[in-house]
Amino acid sequence: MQDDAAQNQTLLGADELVLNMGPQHPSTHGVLRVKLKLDGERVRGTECVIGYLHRGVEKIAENRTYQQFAPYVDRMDYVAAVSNGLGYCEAVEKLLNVEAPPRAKVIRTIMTELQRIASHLVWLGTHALDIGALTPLFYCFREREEILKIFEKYCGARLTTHAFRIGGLQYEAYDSFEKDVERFCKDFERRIQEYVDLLTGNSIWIGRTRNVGVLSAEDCIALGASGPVLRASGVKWDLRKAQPYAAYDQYKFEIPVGTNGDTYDRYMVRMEEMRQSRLICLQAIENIPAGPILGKVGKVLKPPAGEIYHSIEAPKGILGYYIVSDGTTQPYRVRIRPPSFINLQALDKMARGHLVADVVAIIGTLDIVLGEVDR
Amino acid sequence: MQIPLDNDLTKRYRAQFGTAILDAIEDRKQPYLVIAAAQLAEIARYSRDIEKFDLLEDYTAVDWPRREKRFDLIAILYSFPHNTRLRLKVPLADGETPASLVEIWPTANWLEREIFDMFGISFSGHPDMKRILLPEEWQGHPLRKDYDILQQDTAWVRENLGIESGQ
Amino acid sequence: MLDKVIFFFFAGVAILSAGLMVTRRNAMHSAVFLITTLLATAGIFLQLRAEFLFIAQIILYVAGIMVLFIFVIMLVSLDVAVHEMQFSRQKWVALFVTLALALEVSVMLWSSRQVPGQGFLLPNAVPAGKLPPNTEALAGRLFDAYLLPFEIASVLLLVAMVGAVVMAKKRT
Amino acid sequence: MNPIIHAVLAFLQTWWVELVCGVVIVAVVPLVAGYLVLLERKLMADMQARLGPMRVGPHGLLQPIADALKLLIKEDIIPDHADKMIFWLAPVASMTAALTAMGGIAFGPSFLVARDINVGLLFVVGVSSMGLLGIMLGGWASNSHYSIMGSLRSTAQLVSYETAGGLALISGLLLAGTLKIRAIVDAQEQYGVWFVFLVPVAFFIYLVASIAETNRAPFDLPEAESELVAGYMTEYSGFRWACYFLGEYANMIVVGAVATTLFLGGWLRPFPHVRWMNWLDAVPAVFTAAVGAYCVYRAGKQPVRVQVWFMWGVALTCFAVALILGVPLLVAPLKFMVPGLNGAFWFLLKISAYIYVFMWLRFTLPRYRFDQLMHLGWYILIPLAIVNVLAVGMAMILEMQYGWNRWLAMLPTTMITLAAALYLLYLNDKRAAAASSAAPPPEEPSTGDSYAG
Repeated sequence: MQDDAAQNQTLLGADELVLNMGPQHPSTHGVLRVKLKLDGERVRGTECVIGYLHRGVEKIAENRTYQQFAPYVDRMDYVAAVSNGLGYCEAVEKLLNVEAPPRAKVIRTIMTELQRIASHLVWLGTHALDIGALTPLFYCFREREEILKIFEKYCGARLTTHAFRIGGLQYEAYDSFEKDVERFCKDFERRIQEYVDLLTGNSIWIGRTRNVGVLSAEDCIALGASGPVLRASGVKWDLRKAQPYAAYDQYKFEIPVGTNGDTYDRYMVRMEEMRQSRLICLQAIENIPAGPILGKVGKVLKPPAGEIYHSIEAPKGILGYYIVSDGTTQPYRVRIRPPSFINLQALDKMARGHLVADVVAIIGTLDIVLGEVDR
Repeated sequence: MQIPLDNDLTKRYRAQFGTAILDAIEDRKQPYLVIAAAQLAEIARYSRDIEKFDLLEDYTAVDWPRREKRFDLIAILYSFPHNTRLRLKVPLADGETPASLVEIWPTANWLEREIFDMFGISFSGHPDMKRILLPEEWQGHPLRKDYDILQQDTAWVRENLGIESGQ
Repeated sequence: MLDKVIFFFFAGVAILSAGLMVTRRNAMHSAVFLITTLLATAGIFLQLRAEFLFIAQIILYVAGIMVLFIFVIMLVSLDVAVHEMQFSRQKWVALFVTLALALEVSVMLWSSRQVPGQGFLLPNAVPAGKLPPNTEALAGRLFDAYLLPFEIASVLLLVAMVGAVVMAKKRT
Repeated sequence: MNPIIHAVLAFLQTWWVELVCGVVIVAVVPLVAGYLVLLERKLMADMQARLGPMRVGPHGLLQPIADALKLLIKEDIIPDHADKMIFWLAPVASMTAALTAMGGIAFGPSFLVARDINVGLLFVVGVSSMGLLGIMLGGWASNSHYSIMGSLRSTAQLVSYETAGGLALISGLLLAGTLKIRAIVDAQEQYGVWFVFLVPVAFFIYLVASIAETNRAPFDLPEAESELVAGYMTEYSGFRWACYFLGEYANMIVVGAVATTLFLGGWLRPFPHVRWMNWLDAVPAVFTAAVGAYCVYRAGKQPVRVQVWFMWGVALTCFAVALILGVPLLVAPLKFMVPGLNGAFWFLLKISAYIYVFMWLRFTLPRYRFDQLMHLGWYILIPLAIVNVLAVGMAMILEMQYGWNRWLAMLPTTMITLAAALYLLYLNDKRAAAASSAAPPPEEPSTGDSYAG
């Protein structure tokens, strides 16, 4: 636009308007508050005010045993609790120097990929709603419901599952687990097509997302943005491939990448990720190895003094756990690298120069969960 | 499980920075360097530009109140070309102000603010050094081991109820 | 009888809100009273069976020009304007001009009373049923007898519009 | 007798029909608007694989009444530093404009609300556009950033799209040659074809413009909930808010009625002149009877006795309406009532279809961004509408001066306009392509992908 030329001068010399978006706003995905500096409707700067949902998870960890803390991580990214649990369990296993048995690893992989689909479905529904499409939300939640039903059958909980235990699994997969997962995956192919029909070719959708919130690969890396945001900028990098954990090294899947790093590319990347997750699940249920589900861990966990950093590819990006042990039953320090928190930092760079409506689209495309941003 | 580390990487770092590299250790197959706070910015820049640790994956701190230098700053670096990680550990005394890494990795902006919020470590050269998760008027820094919630509690009670202490 | 009641009602509203429009300090209130004046005038047009004028008044003035007025007032920060002197030194000039105009109109009306058929032309009232449909009548006049002035006026407006666009474009 | 009483009586004698109609509009339109909301929610629920309101009354049929009651007794909040007078005035202005505009609509050959004034259609369009004032003033008076942004958007949007919509109406009016509502429909009867088939482009432009004028998705930017919370209505609650809502839904009916009158043949049944299609006259009666029969069928399946009764009530109402519609068909002395009753039925059916399209689009499409909206209005719709007016004018000359067949004359018109539309879309694409190439080209990722699996 022309006003790039007159960067410090607003149109018609009018005053800059400071608009408080949130913490009570329909599309800041919780309690995010963004202060927008506006020239008319054009954004000249943003400032995020966060912490409304801060619960001091890292402090709580210092007063819990390793097992006691596990359910707390579910409450960070509450739409992807299984992934959080996987990261934590694997980090503590590394700290203890034990490994989960193969059967546990495969079931973990299936659960985590289902969770990735569920998380992306929440993203797609709310993102579309932010841009004004009302209907995809309900379609997405319809499919997510099927996944949550599988979780419920598996561990009794739907949202904050606490599905895994340090060293493996607590619960054996229920009888028709494979069948349920397979049925969902078979059905899901057709469902994705419904979203594609509603959105992908829609010229309003394309107009609202193309060239909106562009992040180049350099920007992404400098700002630490990871996950689909990074991949949409053309970096073909995924921790599941780069440093495989759980049972990911056994399965074939593609890493979808974008080219422009705009909102549309991020949309396409996440859509493709859902398809790939579906493929991983289908491969995994074909051959779940028999055997024990819990490795050799004692009732009392006392990792030797030292520290560990372990990160996984959560639906939103790199989810890392840095755990310091002082040799007691309680962690000395747990640091969680929250992907949403770090991705949210890119908001300012992405939103500058766009319109208010685009800010909403950009918050949506970053796929943040405030529980994780604030911890 | 900690064993001293002496591979090519550490050799290069030692050659470059000499005594600023205080120690190099491998813990559970994950390497880390203990470095002097004074040289933090130079080492960070070198890590990014020469050693290609282009992603600052995480930046945090640990409090060891009984140590002489009570804080450890922990920077977790990841290299896309080499697919490896390296941790930088910076021992800090209370009140020391390490150089900000925002110039080198913009992602450090919020991470440093979080460290300030939780540990009270202030970074020199940070563009906007203020609390991020906790309210501006919060008393104390929660992730310090000697943090006491009563500080905040008393302040709140004094301000809102007009009495000296709620305890 | 009732016609008169309705007429005086509209006329009263028009004059009252015109007065309020001039005296309000808040520009937005002034605009609202101006709208009321225009609507009341439109009501008088309707009573005169000048339906086209009535709807033109509403579409052009109320829904067109006044909308733009309000649009501008919304963009201007009002807090400044409220505290400024509303009646500047032009007060006396304005009073004089108003009085002169009033005098002129009354002389005209008065003289037309004196000499029938001269001065101000007051046609006799036609029964409502025999009025020609005034949209068509107006169109006939505009595109027939007064085609040239009409076209000149439209060219003038076009020039003004182009000028406005050029001026707006120049800034960037 | 007292002259004043005499005058009042004389006034009532001449104008009682209009007065009664006015009262009926004010009484009925809120109810209709309420049920439109319910209908919208039900349709939305159906398209989104859920049930919608189900709690209040059978299938939620009493929901609008509950909503209205709730809104009436809700606390009426006026924000601090709001301009009280204008805050109070604005929703009333918005609602009044919409309701007054309803007065100009003819719901059938014998259901003309106002006398058929000779600027009929212009009256409806002009008065309904006054509703914008309510929106602007309300947003300004609320003393809130979201509200004022909503009003500013609304103003810009309505001014732009009213231009396009007005030009599209002119294309239709050229064919009709009159502004009188009854005469417009009569003209379509004489032509033997709805104007939508003669000037399809104009109808399409009016459809788009009318969606924008009523602030409906995908043009609902003034109240875009995910951006501006509720736009100009953000600070309104309770009954004032209901006034705005009423205005919006009444406006939907108004634009539906305008489109129906001008483009969809008003109260004419399909093929009004084709003799062998006369069986269509029976459709209204049969249709309502069928709805009633379905209600009877459903009544047996209702779980609660109240609901069974309710369904029977609805069914009986339907049968009664069917009877009223059907008896004149069969009884010769009452034949004169057929056009009136059936006309009203067809008119309402067409309005419903028009509003259904509105709702359908709302559930399906994402929202435009403001610059895209303005672009669509000024770069595509308005030029297209102007081209269309010129082309229709040419066709009229061909027909009147050179005696061309009407269809033959209209063919080049439509071709010209469609060509113009294609050209405008091509320009639009080119502009979009230029914009995307002006944006920084996607850089090669500094880090290759050789390291990842």
